[in-house]
Amino acid sequence: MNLVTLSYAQYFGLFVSLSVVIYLLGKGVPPIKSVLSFLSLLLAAYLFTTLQSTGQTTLLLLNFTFGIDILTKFFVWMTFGIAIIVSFVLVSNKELSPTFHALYLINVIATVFIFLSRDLISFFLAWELMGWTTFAMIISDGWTDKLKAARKYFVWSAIGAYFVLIGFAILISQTGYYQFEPILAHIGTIPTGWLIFAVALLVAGFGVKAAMMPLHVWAPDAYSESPHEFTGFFSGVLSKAGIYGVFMAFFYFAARFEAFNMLRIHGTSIFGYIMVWIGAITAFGAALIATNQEYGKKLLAWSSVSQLGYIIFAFGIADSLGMTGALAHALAHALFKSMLFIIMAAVIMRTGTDHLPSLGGLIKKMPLSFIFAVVGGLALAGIPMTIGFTSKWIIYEAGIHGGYIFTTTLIFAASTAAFLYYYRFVYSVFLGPLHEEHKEVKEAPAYYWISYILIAIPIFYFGLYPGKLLAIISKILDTYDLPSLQTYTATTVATPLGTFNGLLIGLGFGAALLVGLILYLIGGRTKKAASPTDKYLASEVVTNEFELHYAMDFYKFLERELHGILKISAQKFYEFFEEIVRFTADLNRKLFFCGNGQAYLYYLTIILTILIFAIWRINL
Amino acid sequence: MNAIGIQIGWIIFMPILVIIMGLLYLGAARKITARVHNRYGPPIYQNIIDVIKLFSKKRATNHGVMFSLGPIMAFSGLLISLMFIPIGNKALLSFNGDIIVLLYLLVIAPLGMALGVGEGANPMGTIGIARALTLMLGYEVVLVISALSVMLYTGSASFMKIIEAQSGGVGHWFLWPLFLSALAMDMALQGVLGEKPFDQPIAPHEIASGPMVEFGGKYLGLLQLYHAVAIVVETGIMVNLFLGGGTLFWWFVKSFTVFFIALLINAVMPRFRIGQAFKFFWTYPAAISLLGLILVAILK
Amino acid sequence: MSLEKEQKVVELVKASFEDAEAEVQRERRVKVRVKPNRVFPLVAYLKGHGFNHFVAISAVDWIKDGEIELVYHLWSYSEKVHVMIKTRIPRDNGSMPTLKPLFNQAETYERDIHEFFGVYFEGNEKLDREFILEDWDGPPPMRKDFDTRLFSAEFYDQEDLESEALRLKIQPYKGHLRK
Amino acid sequence: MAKEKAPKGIKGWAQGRSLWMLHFCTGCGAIEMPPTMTSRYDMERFGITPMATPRQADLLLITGYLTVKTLKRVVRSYEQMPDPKYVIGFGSCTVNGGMYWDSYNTIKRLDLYIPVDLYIAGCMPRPEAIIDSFTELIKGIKEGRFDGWIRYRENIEFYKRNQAMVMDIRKWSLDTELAERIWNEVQEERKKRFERATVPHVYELAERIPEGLPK
Repeated sequence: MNLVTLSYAQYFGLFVSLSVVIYLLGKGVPPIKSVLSFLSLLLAAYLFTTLQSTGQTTLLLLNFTFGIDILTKFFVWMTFGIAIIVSFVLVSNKELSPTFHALYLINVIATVFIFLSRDLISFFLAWELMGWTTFAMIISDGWTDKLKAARKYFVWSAIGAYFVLIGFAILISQTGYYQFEPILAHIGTIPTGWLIFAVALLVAGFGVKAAMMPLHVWAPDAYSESPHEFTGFFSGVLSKAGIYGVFMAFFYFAARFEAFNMLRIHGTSIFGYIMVWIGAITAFGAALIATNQEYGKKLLAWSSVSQLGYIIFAFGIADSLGMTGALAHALAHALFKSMLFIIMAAVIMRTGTDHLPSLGGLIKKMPLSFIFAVVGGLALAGIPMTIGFTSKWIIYEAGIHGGYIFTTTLIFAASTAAFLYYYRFVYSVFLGPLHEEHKEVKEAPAYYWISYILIAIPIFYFGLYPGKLLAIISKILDTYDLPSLQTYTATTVATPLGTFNGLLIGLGFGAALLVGLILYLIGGRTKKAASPTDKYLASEVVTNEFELHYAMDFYKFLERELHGILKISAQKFYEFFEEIVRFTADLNRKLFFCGNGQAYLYYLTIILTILIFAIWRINL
Repeated sequence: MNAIGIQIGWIIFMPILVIIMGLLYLGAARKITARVHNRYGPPIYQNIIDVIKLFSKKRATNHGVMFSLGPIMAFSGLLISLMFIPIGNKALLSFNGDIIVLLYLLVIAPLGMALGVGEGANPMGTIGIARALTLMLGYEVVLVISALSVMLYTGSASFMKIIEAQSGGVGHWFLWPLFLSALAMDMALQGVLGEKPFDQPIAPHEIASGPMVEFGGKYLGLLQLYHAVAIVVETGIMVNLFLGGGTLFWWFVKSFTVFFIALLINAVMPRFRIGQAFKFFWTYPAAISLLGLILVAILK
Repeated sequence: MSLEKEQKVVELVKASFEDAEAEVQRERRVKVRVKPNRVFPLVAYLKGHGFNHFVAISAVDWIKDGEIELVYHLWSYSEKVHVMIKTRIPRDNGSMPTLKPLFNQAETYERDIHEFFGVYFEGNEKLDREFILEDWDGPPPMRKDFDTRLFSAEFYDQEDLESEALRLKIQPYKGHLRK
Repeated sequence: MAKEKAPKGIKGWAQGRSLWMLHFCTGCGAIEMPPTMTSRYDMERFGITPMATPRQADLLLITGYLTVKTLKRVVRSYEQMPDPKYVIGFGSCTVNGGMYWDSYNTIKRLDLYIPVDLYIAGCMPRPEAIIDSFTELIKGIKEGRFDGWIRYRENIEFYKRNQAMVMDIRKWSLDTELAERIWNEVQEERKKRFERATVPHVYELAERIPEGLPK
């Protein structure tokens, strides 16, 4: 029994006006802004359940169409889940401006409307609104180097948006419709060349948001400079809007069209094949770069780029396993990455830095944060019993089953590298010796660790019961007439290659842990270390003047060996490109706008000569 | 019901057997190394004595909760991976898993140990872990490519199916058709086992036994057990993938043979620098295994 | 055995430092005796003439003269001659300018001599830092008037403690001696 | 509290048969270890292996003279070892100072500072002597005869006081509270001794030969 029934336009209007209220109230009564923002999001989540499954709004002669199906629900609940948790965490943060809270609400609603929209124009508008609000949030409450990061994000968002816009324009001009369903109905009328061009543009445009190499360069900066708590949402969910876009462009439109699938490699279209390679290289390259980061947020940001590469890889394979894996990993990444970013935010809140060598030993001060950093890390590294393994395992099986030998190897190596950078992160922040200036650090407030627990529940639930997740995903794929994985029960997943039982592994590990514990208790008594300096360092007594935190240049030897690979940088390429453009423009300016009358006269003479010569030639 | 009872019996018995076998492997390793060095060497059951002694020691220094949990997690992680690898035609839980599950379960143990070492906060331990992880990035690629070639060859990632496909005598072992992959995996195994020239993580003369630097008493005892099980499981991967499994007796014979080859190399080799070791894995073994994989892809 | 190259070095020194007493001691060995304030210029001068290996500084306590003799050892790889530059400073409150601007390694030797002989080297910033002797608050132990046997007896011959150990029955185990 | 006992039975047997050694090589004695380890004498046949850190070691082998500076590290290493632990003093210098008998910075009797279970006399002892002491130690451990760590725990004040005479135990002890207290207690006597010990005195040539030796 619904108390209210809102149309989509009212829903949108309500929350945009609520954000204005938050802004105005936040100016006057500061503590209320975050609470209000949190409550508005709860309200938004509740009101979302009351929305009708389809709706239309006419505005300025345009007919906006909206709809809800299971795919929408999957992404929208992911968005709301993370957004509400992040907002809950933000309640404890008093430093963010009312502008931020207002923008955050609009940002979430815009992201939801990306998933809700069923026509290209509202989709594009929501897309732009999301991009602009994110940009404004980085500007208003970003961190140290926010302007540069925001500028980069803005430029790349704009480039992505242009790609998307041109792609949409082709679709609209070729079919004459801008709603999804008529386009789908008339997609056969689009010439193959145009379709491939449009899909390529769309994938590239959405790929910018999904941090696809080589369009990823904005991501590490924007993720690391955005407001800390918000980064969880930014990296976890907003990137999934790009994934959603790729999914829609690729499978909703293109894959239905026979001509598109004519050229096939390894059972996927040539497009898919390119995506497999891009995804694998993204995953591997970004993971290697992440191992060499010295700042926590940068490290996690590169890790995000790497994990998104997995999703692109799995989408490219485009069979039942691949798509299941991709959607599962989309959720997995949203969960563990938002968790790790929130933990990072807690650490930054307590210590004021994310410079890894300056942190250390926080396990004694923030034990709960450490436990959940381990949980997030287990999911990130894809350890069984967590959702990370469920999704990664399906992705590997997809790769092997499809016969993508090189790319699957790259993906495997990326996963090992994930283990490397994860250990660097967790060691440098939580383990190792405690620094003198962090003696007084306290555990993060309850807002934080309640949110950790909330995120940890699905991480373990879907790890132990992978079938529950696959049931949802199979339903999504069935709705869209795509191949889906059907061989699963609640705890077991079976692929043509092998099976795995999440619960059994969990129980087995529990039992093994018990055995280990019993052995531990059998052994002799232990004594506590007398002091933090009670460690073996060639029998020397260590004092604070020694730097014992091995966090600087953690993988120096690796960096040295991989120098050749790491030197290849998309960033540098763009800078080089920029340099060329600048140089050409400069040259143009110097030549033609120098303000020197003599030079102009000289050019005029040359042009006249050429003209006269040309005319003379023609006359001949 | 009876079958389940027997299965549970095996699940309880097998870890005990493997621990004892693993400790005997380690003892034999010391004996063999001693003989290579023209020494008499300790008795073959020396490592069992060591473990008893380590568990009986008192007042080993404890650096915190994670420090204690680390060795426990390392040992338990290995114990659970043991369940997912068939030993001597006995599938404990491995009807429910495949190679990838095993490869990822094998990661729990080092992760647990790494976290424990981290709380110990000894820079030498962390350097050891950083080296171990770098080495892992090196050999994992080779290991995975070699395993991939087997998976492609049989079309299955399940250990049981792979062993089944090799049944019928020595001639049916995958060692022969997939010789290059087997060779590469054996090279990678040298790194997995941490034998010279790939013992950079525990270089006693450089970083005071690396990760183990702060562990004493029963912590070290747990790590010894972990090491013992690890050797059996890691050589077991090779036995199951390329040497056709076998009955319990033959399985251990094959597994020890694989270990023995690694030992002989260990006894006469110096140590690489960590960068060199990493580079080595990504050049020759990786190239060999890739060649093997391409051959499989062509032949299939 | 001709001592030509050694003689050449002596002449080289005498050419610029008339007050220096330079003599050939034996093959490959030249001894130069100068005033403390002339050491720095002399070393600088020799460094300019190929003596670019600063070997060590050593010290001798001449307690009856009330002086400490500092010996600077230089070696020339081209000439293959060892030059010892000897100078004497007063035992009490004696000080020397540091040779650190010429040879960085002089810093270490100067710290060593400062600790063991109590000689102060002006301009050596690390002199006050602990070098070899940890927690040492006694007089410089290498001076002749420091009674090392007395010190050893007072601190390490603890007979009263041995009897205390006997009383506590914590003597080392002796039962293993062969019967 | 019941008095702690040295391990017996299977624990004692295992302890004896698996001695992991931390050799604290302070001086010349280090060179005797390689032949003991390698093929000629091979101490690994007794289960004795060198270990890299005190955390893993059961046996602290101190070879050669101990300056005060070294003693600090030895005490710290000893305290970092888990129980049960054994100490072997190797060479004459650990027994009575050896040729460093009159050095201002070298201790004479090691067992005043940490409990020594066995001494190997000689300058230097041959590998045979080392092997002999090891077999004796193994035999003694099995019988429960060696209990140095228990003596150290029970007479900690005695040992700490002796250590405090020659070194700054506040920095080098693990139990800093106890160290602080004892350090403060012995300050007065230490100062007195120091005054007695640093009386200026110049030796005549005849005086330099110790008493009892022919002049």
